[in-house]
Parts: sequence; C-alpha cells; structure tokens
Amino acid sequence: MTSTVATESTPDSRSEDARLERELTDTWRLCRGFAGWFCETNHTVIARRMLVTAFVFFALGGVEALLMRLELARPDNHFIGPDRYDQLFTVHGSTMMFLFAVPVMQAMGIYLVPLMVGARTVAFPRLNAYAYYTYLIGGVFLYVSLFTDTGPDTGWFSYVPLSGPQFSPGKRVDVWSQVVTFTELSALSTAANLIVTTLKLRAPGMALNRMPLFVWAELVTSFMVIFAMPAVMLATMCLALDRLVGTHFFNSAVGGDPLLWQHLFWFFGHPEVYIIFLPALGMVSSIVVTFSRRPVVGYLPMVLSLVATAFLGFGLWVHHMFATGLAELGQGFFTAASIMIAIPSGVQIFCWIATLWSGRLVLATPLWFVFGFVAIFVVGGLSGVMVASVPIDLQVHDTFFVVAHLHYVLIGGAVFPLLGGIHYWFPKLTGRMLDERLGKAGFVLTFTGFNLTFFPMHLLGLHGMPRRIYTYRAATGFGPLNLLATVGAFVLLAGLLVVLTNVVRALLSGRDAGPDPWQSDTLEWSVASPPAPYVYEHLPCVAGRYPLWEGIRDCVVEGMDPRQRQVLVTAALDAAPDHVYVLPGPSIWPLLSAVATGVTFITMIFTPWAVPLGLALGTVCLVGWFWPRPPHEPLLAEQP
Amino acid sequence: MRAPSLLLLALLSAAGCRRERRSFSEPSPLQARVERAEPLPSGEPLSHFLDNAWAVSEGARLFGWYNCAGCHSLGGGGGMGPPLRDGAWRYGGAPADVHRSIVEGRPNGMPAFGPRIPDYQTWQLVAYVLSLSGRLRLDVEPGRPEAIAIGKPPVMVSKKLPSAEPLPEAP
Amino acid sequence: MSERRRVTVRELPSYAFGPRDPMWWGVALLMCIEGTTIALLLLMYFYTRQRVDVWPTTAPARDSLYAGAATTAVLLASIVPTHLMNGAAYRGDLARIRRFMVLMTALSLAALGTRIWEFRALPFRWDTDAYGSVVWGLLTLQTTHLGLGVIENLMFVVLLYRGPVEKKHLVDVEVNGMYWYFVVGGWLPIAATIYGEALFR
Amino acid sequence: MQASSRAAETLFIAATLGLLVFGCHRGPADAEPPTGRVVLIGGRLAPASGVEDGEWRKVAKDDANTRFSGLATITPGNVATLRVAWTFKTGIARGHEAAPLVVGSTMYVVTPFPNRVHAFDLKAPNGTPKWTYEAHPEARAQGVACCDVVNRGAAYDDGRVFFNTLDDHTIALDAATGRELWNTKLGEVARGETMTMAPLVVKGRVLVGNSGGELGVRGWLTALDARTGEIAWRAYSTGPDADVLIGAAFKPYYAGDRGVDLGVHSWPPERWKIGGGTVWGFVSYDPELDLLYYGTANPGPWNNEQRVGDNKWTSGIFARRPADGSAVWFYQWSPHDLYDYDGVNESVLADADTPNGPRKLLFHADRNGYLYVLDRANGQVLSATQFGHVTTSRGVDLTTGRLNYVAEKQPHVGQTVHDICPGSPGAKDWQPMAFSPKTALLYIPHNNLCQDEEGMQANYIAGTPFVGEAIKMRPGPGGNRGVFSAWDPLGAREVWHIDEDLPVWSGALVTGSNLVFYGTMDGTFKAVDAKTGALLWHAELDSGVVGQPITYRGPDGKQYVAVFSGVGGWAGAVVPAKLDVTDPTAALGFVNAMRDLPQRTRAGGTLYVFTLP
Repeated sequence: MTSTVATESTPDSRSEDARLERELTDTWRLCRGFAGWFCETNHTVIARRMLVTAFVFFALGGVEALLMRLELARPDNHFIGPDRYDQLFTVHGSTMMFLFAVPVMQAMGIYLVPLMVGARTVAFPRLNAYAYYTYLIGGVFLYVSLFTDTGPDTGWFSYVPLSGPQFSPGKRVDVWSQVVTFTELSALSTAANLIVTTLKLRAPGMALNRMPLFVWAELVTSFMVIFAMPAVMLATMCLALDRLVGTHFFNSAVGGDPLLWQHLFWFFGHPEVYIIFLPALGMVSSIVVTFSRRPVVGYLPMVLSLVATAFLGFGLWVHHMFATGLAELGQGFFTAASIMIAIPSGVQIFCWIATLWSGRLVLATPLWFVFGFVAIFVVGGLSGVMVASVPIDLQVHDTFFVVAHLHYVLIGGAVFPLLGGIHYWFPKLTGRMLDERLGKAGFVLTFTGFNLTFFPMHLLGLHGMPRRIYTYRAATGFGPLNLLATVGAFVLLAGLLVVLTNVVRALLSGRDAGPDPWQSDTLEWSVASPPAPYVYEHLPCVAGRYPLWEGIRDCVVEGMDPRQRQVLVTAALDAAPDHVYVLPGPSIWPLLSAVATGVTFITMIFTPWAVPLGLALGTVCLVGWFWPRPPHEPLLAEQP
Repeated sequence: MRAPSLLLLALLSAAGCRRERRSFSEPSPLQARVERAEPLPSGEPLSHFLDNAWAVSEGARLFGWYNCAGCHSLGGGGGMGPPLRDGAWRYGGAPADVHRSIVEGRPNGMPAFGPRIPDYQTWQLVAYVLSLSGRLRLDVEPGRPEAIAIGKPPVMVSKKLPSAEPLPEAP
Repeated sequence: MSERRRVTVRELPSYAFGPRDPMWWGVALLMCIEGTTIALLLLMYFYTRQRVDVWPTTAPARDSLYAGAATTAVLLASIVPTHLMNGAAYRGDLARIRRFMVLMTALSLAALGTRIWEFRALPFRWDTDAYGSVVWGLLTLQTTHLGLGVIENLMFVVLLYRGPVEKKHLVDVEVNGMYWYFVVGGWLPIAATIYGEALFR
Repeated sequence: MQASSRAAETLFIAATLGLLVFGCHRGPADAEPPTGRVVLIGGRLAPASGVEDGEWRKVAKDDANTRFSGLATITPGNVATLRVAWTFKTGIARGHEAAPLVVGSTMYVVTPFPNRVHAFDLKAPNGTPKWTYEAHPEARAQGVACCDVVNRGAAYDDGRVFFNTLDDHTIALDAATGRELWNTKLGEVARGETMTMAPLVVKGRVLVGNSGGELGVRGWLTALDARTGEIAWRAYSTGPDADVLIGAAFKPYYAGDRGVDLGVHSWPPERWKIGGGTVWGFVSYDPELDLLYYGTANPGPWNNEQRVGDNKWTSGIFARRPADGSAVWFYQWSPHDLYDYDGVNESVLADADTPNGPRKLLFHADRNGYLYVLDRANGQVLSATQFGHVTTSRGVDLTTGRLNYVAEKQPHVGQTVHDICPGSPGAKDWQPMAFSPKTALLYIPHNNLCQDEEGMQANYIAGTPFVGEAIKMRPGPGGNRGVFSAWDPLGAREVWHIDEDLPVWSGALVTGSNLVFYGTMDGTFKAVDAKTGALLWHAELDSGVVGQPITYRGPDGKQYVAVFSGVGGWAGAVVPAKLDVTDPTAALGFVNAMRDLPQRTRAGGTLYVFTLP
C-alpha cells in the first residue's frame, strides 16, 4: 500500500478548500437542460426519482385496494365486476411487491448506502440509471395495460395452469411476466451495484464490523436478491415461453409440472418477503440508535441475525405450498424451518428493546412508527407461526386469514419502518424538516386505520371467506366485518393523506434542517442536506461504528484529484485504501439501453422477431455504453 | 422520459385493449340476426369475436365441449371430419361460411349445430376454427392447450380474413 | 480547523486486477446470477426427469453427441488463449493480448458455429414435450452467455486494434477472460447433463 | 411341401415345434401368464369346415375364418414370376379394405363409400365388367364413419350377393344381373350408426352388425331373412337380457358373466343405451355345434371413468344360435375396457387332437395383445399368450377368465398416462389373420404401437363422437410399427416374424402350397414362405394395401391372387382424407404414428389380379 497515515498540523486551508469545492462542483456538475434530464447518472438524483416513482406506484396500488374494498363493502355488490376485480387484485399485488416494496427499499439503499459508507457515489452509476429506467418502463407498461383492459388477472403469483396458455388467453399474463422480468432485471442490477458499493467504496477504516446496521441490511438483502431473483426470472421466462412458443415446462400432459412453477416462484417469493423486510429492519436499527442516543445493544447478534434470516429465508419456500399435497417429511422440515425463522427476528426485537430500554429516548415521529412496527409485526408474526403449522394452514389456506397475515407482515414489517425512515431521513433528502404534530397525527391515523382494515380479515378468514372473490352472498354473514374493513381502509387513507400533506407542506415551507437535525451517528449526517453532487468535499475516514459520535471530522482523505470523477476503492474487508478509480460521466446510453430492453421485452409478447431485434439493439447499446471516449486515461505504452 | 415512454406504450397496448375484453356469459347483439343464418356483414361486430382473445379461447373450450374435436381432432388435424388447420376450405373459409357450416351443417356428414348452440358461441367457435389455420392475428390466437394436443399450426396460411374461395368438391 | 488525521491516496494506482477491482466484483455477481439460473434450470431438468417414465423421451441422436462434443472441445480449447491473454494483461503486453484475443474470439465464434450444429442435430423441438423444452432451454441459456461473450470479444478485438488502449483496459481484458471462464465452466455441467444422459442411458 | 398323409403332417408339426424351440427369432419369454395354461402339445389341427373348390365364396373363404385355400399351383418355387393379370380402378380414393368374392366364373367386389358393387366376368379376358350396382348411400354417413368410409366385403349365398352400405342398409342383389332384390334399412346415421362389416350368410340368415362405437352407438348383430330381407332377430350388445337375447340356454363358462340383466347393471344408470359394443368384425360359424361366433366392440365413451363397471357385453365374444339368436355363452376379453380394445377381431375355428382327446378350439388374436385359445363349445379360455408388446395388463387369470389390468396404466381425466402398449388399435386390429391346417400356424398381420393418453370429459351429442380421450400414438419397442408373424396356437409360441416399418393393416392369405400373402401400407404386396417367413416375391402397387387378399382358380384353370390397393382405414386415413400431420391427435391419435405415410404412398383404389405367366 502506498497510502500513508500521518498526523500533521494544517496551515490555514480556507482558500484551498474553496478551490477544492469549486473544482469538485465543476467535475460532478449535474446535467442541465431537457436533454440533461435523460443523461443524469448521479445516484442521489436517480434514487430520488426511484423513490418518487415507487411512491406513485404505492398510491396507485392503494387506489386499487380502495376500489376492491368498496366492491367488498357490502354483499352482492357488482360495481366493479369479476373481470376488473381480477385485474385489480392482481395489479395491486404485483404493484406492491414488484413496483413498490422492492424498488423503494433499494432506492433508500441507493440513496443512503454511498453516503453512509463515505463514498461519493455508487460503484456503477450508469448501471444504476439503467436499473431505474428499466423499472420505470416495466411499471408504466403494467399500468398502461391495466388502463387498456389488458391487466393481468391471475393473482400476483400467477399460478399455472390458470396463467398458462389455455386458461389465460390473450396478452394479460404475458404483460405480467414481462413486467416481472423488467423489475427483476432492475432489482438485480441495483443489488449488484449496492454490493460492490458496500464492499469496495467504503471510507478508509470502515471495516466490515464498523458498517452501520442499515448498510448491513442492504448488503444482506442485495445478496438475497442475487440468489432469489434468478428463480422468478427463470419462472416468468418459462411461463412466457410456454405461452408464446408452446414449450411444455408447466404442461403436465407431456411431462411438465405445474407444481414446478410454485417451487420456482416461492423459491423467489419467500426470500422476497425478507428482501422487503430486512432493509426495513435496518431502518428501524438506525432510528432506534439515533433516538435512544446510545450504541445499539448487540451489534454482532444483530448482524448475525440478518445473515441467519437470509439463509433461513431460502429454506422455507415450501410453506406456501402446504396445500399442494407434499410428502409428510418435507412438511415437517419446512414447518420447523418456518418456526425457526422466528428466532433471528426475536433476537433483533430484543436487541432493540434493550437499546430503547437503556437509552435516553427522544420520542420523535420516526420512533413512533417504530413502535407501531413492533406492535403490528408481532401480530403478523404470531399469525405467521399459526399458518406455519400444516393443519392450520390447510384450514385457512386461500382465505382472508392469509390476506390479513400477509398485510400485517408486509405493511407492519416494511411500510411502517419505511414511513419511519422517510420521516427520519426526510431532512437529509430535502433539507427541510417535517412537522412533528402532523407526523404524529399521521401515525395515529395510519395505525388505527391499518388495524381496522386488516384485523377483521383474520376473523373473516376463520369464518371461511375465500380470497380473490369479487363478491359474496348476504347469507354468508361476511357483510358487517367487510364493511368495517372498508371503513378502516378509508381511515388508513386519511392517515396516509396526512403524511402526504406533511411532506408537501415541508417542501413548500418547511423549517431548514441543517446537516444533522437529529444528532445522529452515521456519516450521511456529516454532509449538507441535501448533499452536494459530489457529497463529500474530503472523503472521510473512520475509526469506529458511530463516526459522528466519535469525531469523524478529525480524519480526511487527501490526494484525490478533484478534476476527475475519482472514487477511492478500498479493500473489501478492512477498507484499506487500494486504488483510485475514475468513473464515467453522465450518459444517454443507460436510457437508450433501457428503452432497447423495453422494446425487446414488449415486442417479444407479440412476435418472436423480438429476439433478433433485441440482439441487434443490445449490441448497439453495449458498444455505445462501453466505448471509450476522451479524455482518455493513461494509455498503454505500445500503441499502433 | 415518462411522457414519451407513456405514449409509446399506450400506442403499443391500445391495439391490444379490445382483444382482451371479456364478457362472462353475455348474449350477443348479433344473435337475432344470425339465427336466420344470414352471412354477416363484415366490420365491427364480427371483430367483437374474431379480434378478441377471450372469445377465441372460449371457442377452443366449446370446440371440445360440442364434440367438434371428436371429428376434427383437438388440434384441428382432422379424423372423421376434414382437417381445419390446413387452410383448405371445402365450403369457403370466410367467417360467414364457417358460421353457416356450423349452423346448417354440410352434406358430407357435418351435422347442423344451429339448434344446439347459442349464436354467440357459434361465433366464438368460428373465431377458434379460423385461428387453427393461423388466420387470426397472432395476439388473439390461443396458445398451446394444457393437454397432449399441440396448439398452433406451424404455418401461417394467411394473416387476413378474405372470403376464401371454396375448393372444388372432392370426387 | 484543528488537527486532522490525513490518509494520503495521491500515489495509489489507477487500476488493479482481480478482486481489488470493482468491475471484477460486478462480473462476479453477474456470474452468481447466471450461475444460479443455470443451476435452477438443471434442477428443473432433474425435477422433470423424475416425473417422466422414459427419459430422455427422444434420445439425442449420434449427430447431437458429435456436435455437443465439438462445442465442448472448442470451448475447452479456448481456455488456453484466455489464460495466456490474462497473463499478457498482467504484464501489459499489448501485442500478445491482441494475438490471444483474436485467437480466443475465433474459437468463440467457432463454438457459436458448433452450437448451431447442435441445435440442428437435435431430433426434437422445444414444443415436442417437457424434455424438449428443458433441453432447448438449457442450450438457449448457454447460447445467450456464449453470444454475449462473442459480442464482448469482438468489441475488444476492435478496441485493441483501433485504440486508444488505456491502461485500465488491461483490467477489462482480464475481467472479460474471467467471464469467458464462466461461459466455459457453465457449459460443462449442461453438456454433461444433456449428452451424458444420452450417452450412458 | 404339399398336402399328403396324416403321418407327414404330424411329422411337420413336430418339426415346427422343434423349430420354434430352437430357432424362433423372438420368444415371448416375458409373456408368460401368471397362471398355468393348457398347451395341447402334439395336437393336430384341422379347419372346422371347408372343402377346396377353387372358389372364394365368403370373405374369409370359409365359415371357420381360415383364409386358407388349398390351391397350390402358385408355389414357393414359381411365385417369383407372379405377374399382374389385370387391374380395375374403382375411381374411389379411400381405404379399400374389402375382400373380393369369386363364385363360379364371376368376381364380386364392393367398394368403399359410395359402396358400388362390381361383378366381373372371369371368362372374358382381363376382368370384363358384368354389371355394376350403385347403392347411392346418404352422403352424411361419411361424417359419422369413425375410421374412413371403408367396407370389408360382400357375402354370397344361393345366387344372391349381400352387402352393407355405410348408411345402414343391407342390400341383396341378384348375382346374375345385379338387380336389387331387397333393401333393408337397419340403423340411423343421425345416431352415428354406420355399417362397414362383411355379412355372413348362415342357414338362410344374413348376419350383419353395426359400427359406431366412437359415437355412442348401441351395438347389435342382426339376422335378416336371405330371401325377403326381413329382420329375423336382433341381438343387442348392451341392455336387458331380453334385448341381448339371453335366455335359458345362456351358459357362460365364467361366473362373472352369469346373472340377470348384466348388460344394465354393469353400467352407470342408463349408460348402456349409448354404450357401444358394436359388431363390425367377421362372424364365424361352426355347423357341428350350430354356433355363431362374433366379437363385440369397445364400450363408449373411451373415457372409462364415465362408465364404471364391467360394461357387459362389450369387448367380448358371443356364441349364439343362428336360428333365433339366443346366446349360448359369452366371454369378455377386456372387461371395463380402458383403451378402445374392441373385441371384434375374427375367431378362427379349428379342431385339435390332443392327448386328452379331440378339442373344438377357437383362436382369437385380440387387440389387448393376447392370443386366446378357447374351447368353442363352452367358452373356456385354454390359454392366453401375449403376441405383441403389452404394458397395460399382466396376463389373464385362467380361473376367473379376467384380464389383469396394470393399475398405473389406467387413464384418468386430466392426467396423461405414458407408454400404453398396445395402443388403441391394439396389437392387432381388424386386419384378419389366416390359418393353415397344413402348417398348423396362424399368420397374423399386426401392429406394434404404443400411445400416450389423456382422459377428458366426453359429452354425448347424438351423431357426434363420444370418445373423451386425447391420444398420441408412437411406434412400439424396436421402432417398427408393424409385425407379420407366424404363430403356433397350441404351443403358444411365435414361430417367425417379420418386422414391418408400417402397421400391417391388410389381411393375410395362406395357400395349400405354403405361401402367405399380405400387403403393406406403402403399397407393397408380398408373398412369403409359410414355414420360414422368407420373402419370395413382392410387387409395388399404386397405393397402400389395406385390403384382404384372396386366391381362386379361374375358369381357365389357372390360380389367381387378387387384392385391393387403396390406402385408408383408421391407420391410413391420413392419406386419402389429407389429415394434417402436424396435429398428433388427428385421427384419434393415429396420425402421430403415421406422419410419414403421405410421403410413402398416395391415395388410390385399384383391384389387382395376379397370376403366373
């Protein structure tokens, strides 16, 4: 290593700093103008776009949910009808899982991870932009299809043979499978980006055991994405092939197996739950530490729990398939694994409780959401333990009990921490403070509304109300509880509208936040709010887990050339400086490549000619993307 | 970014929207007219069936249900009855001709199904029969069935729906 | 400003080989993704296999075996120039890099050719039955990897001869070599599965 | 070898037995039924009836269904010079499955739909037509004929020619003039009934049956008065005993066939009314016992889950009195048939001298893959031996007479069962075998086909198919789709076999000079040595052969061999009907096994008559 660590006294470096800032601003300048909008690769910009897009899809998914609740509010209701209802619940589920939950968690990661590890940006900014555009195209495609009555209608997991070529004619399921492929492509790219950013771009001194828990959570999640998402991409590809060119992967009549779809889907689908849930746990850890004003209790158990959850998460997909008649032994194994996953979750909950218990609590809105999360998640976890048991699962399979359970887990486990995280990092994202009173009012309303909506569904499910029915007879007696749930849905809507109002008000006239309004511990709070495009004037170096509480400003990296988009690459384990890497600048090619991908995938639904078309477009994009452009870096000695 | 891609996708998908409309058990507006087995004027009402993936797939179901498959085979390859996937039409391959064949029957053994099948189902059958020889658009054609039969014909006979000329009668 | 600890990075190199390089990690993760896909598709093969009485339902003909053996041989042969090319990249020897890159590209194109032969020799289609589907699926997946490798190789050939060749391209050459190892390595279990099954039936 | 003394014959049989022990190509070693069988070693076989007259008066030559002619002018030595004497083009390009008849100096042939009858004067040169009769059957009958619009031949008796039309008429013609004597309508095309079988005339009764087991037709055998065409009796194959003509004389050998109204009770309610059991095969008659023998076809629909029970009296064999049709015994080859194993294949009647005394036997090669030897007096199964590749059953229990089905091969709705062997056309379909009393061997043209099958709901709509199975056929083990074999019925052994690429869908003929004739679907007509199976002669005809070869002595004293070419039938329909070979389920799945046939032959319809130069 050629780097040296020295302690020396600095002469007045004010003018030096001003020049540095000027040069950095110039080098990392954001693109301007209309065209610049499409070229931008800065990670904060892309992450902000991704966040906004994800929340727009959240809102759309919410509207679909409200429409469904209206349809179910009273018995024998026919205002939506079966065909639209099927499309609504499918698009709702797919939106929430593929277009909201995963991207929003990754967007938070893309925004925060480089800041938290002390990097100027992500490892592959262009790939990052590409991932965003692919996701956007996929999402827009889904909604265009919904609005043109081509929305998928076979449920968010599209079981074959229902979703197969015979029972789902037309292009609806093809749309679904391509949308899933789009979002998986995006998620995989982002995950790879996050992993490399975390492993290679950390500030000197930030060894793995000093990484913030949120970064750990994003790292583990990204690894889960890398190994889980290929399963669903493969599954949707096979489904598309079955539907479009007549392969027989899932056709039992000539040797295929519909259950194979379920295996592949849930091999992804169960880890998916943890892909959504683990970043949320990271957010909770950040919030708990900050508002307890003390280091987290049990850093190592927390990290090990995250890793253990990731491993166990791959071992229990079959508990979604108990009703398919598997062998007894398998059922026992997967029941055990499903119950075992409660252990790491429990460890984390106890660590947080211990941290909160022993800390000096600041009862800000983010912490309120954390409390809400714990309450709801415990209920969801308990119903989860119930359905992990085969006899109970067989009883409540495909009833509203499962609907209640999964919403308790996903909204409780992911949306509440996310809302907490949004309240927590909002100052960093925008430079403005949210109003605490509105924030708490929003929490109370969403918490109440959520429980009003989903708790009755437990009872409905136990009484035998099946999922995915567009109406029911009055004689079933499901009416009153459904009405209650619908009322609750509107209370929940009111709560979310209060949160939105708070955000809009803060953006228009919020209090200026300053770099570190919460007196937090992690590096992102050491830079301006919102951060400059180059984020750090001097790259930081750290010596502990809580750099801001430990005096980060005492250590900086020097010797980076501010006239180039340089990033410092460090060793994967101990983060020792290794080499300095020049990143490519803004480019239109990520967008063009995403469009090429989109055109290929969408054309594929209609004609196999999409394959050669995609090959040609892909080659052009690859060449355009990677072709070296001046200014050139040091040339190899012997040139022609 | 969003505006142009929206536009592009809207254009792409708008073409497909009508093809996806599904009506779970509805009487056809054409019923009264075609029960007298008049050939249909070409145009919009016909495309209600021929350009609708759901109608074509209903036709596929009915093709088995009304025993069409018994004679013409599940994949339309023929057996007791002539093949339907070869693009050769003894009595004309225009939609109205096929409709008439189903409703009135034909002398060499095709029974008259008119009294047995509601008219909208007959049109769904027509749509499916035409898809067998690849005469419907690719995006409304049914895929392979979940059975040992195969689905699509290997050759696209004609993309359009002309009033195919009747073949000379076999001796 | 008071006392500051300073970490000086002025004299650090601008590129590094192997796991020190972020792009190496990126490609390694791509290999994880694609490797998982291959593994899952192989699992699908064996999953489908245990549900079918007669397997392979239509045995690959002798021609298929020859074609598969040819592809395997060509791919294995291409490892040699790849290895030598990596060595040249470590030393920064542009002339040798060029030579081996051309050789490797030629072999990769040859593999693409034998792959076409393989497809044509298969006595069944993807829509024949589930066996046909999964075999075509495996071959197509590997062909995608192969094709991507060929496009990359061709790009490198053009870059190396047209220039300007930057020093950091040495790393890219090495990473490309690593990807090619993956293409070859990913093929071996697929070939063993598809053709071994037919060979030792 | 030629016909000689009894001692020489015995010697030859012993030699044949020796040959099969040491020299058979493919011993059916895996074909051992689990229970013991009666093997009549050392027996001597003779056809139950028939004296050589050089004519061919019945489709099977005689009432015993032997297709054996004692003519011996054409010999293994000179057959190589066999030449076409004359031909006649019928102008109909469909499956020609009929056997010509030769009575005196006149030849009578009946064509497929539209069922023309041609009479040829054999005294005039080159088959000069004598008269032609046009039956003008209803065109719509073509649409309900399951397996091409075939006709399997006419019958002659007492100056009259009798034949069936596809639209369910039985017609009697004056043999001399071709004038219609009577015309009786026996069935309803609208219900799916057709008639394709060759009648048999016994004691002034014309015996005819119907076809349509794939359309939910209720099967029957009807006896018509040969002079007036009035229906004398009709015996149904399903329903109450009164309809089936089961009375006090009915004494089936096995307990499972005894009971009241089994034709009703072995079906789900009312299902027997559309339960199949049609009668479209060849009828045999034993004048000594005064018994008719005929098989009943498959129960309908094919989907067995829609007809729980034994489905009596389908897929079995009846012995009846010709006078009043009363049943004497019944045996069910395939109880609750699962695979369209029709029981209609012909029964060859022969007597054997055994160590335990003389036995009156009946040989039957069933679609289910077993060659049965029955005691034709009482219906006891003496042996049942696999003669083809069978995966659907494990032998016949000789104590109960029941076929032991393999449970895993039972088709279910929505589930595909693979490797069903033999496939629905059976190890042998209608294509009749021949029996030579000289070699004591059966010459069996048969299939080697397997299939994958998926059950589906069948709906009954009168006059439309009632099947409920999706089928894809494939060649059986070895890849050859057909076999022609010589079978020793007493030793229950195959003596020799010839692998044919295509199913052997033509009938067989054996002569007194130990020549065996048969044709293949690619249009080759062959003569092989009856003792060794060695190919001695072959001719390429203009279309595939699915007809029944015959031989006769012409007015000029020469021996002639006649056969129809004209590919068709279930196996060959893909050619004349131009079925689409890209649909494997076409023609009830047969097309999948016959994709190459359109390249191998073309449709046609020609009567070929061969003789020595």
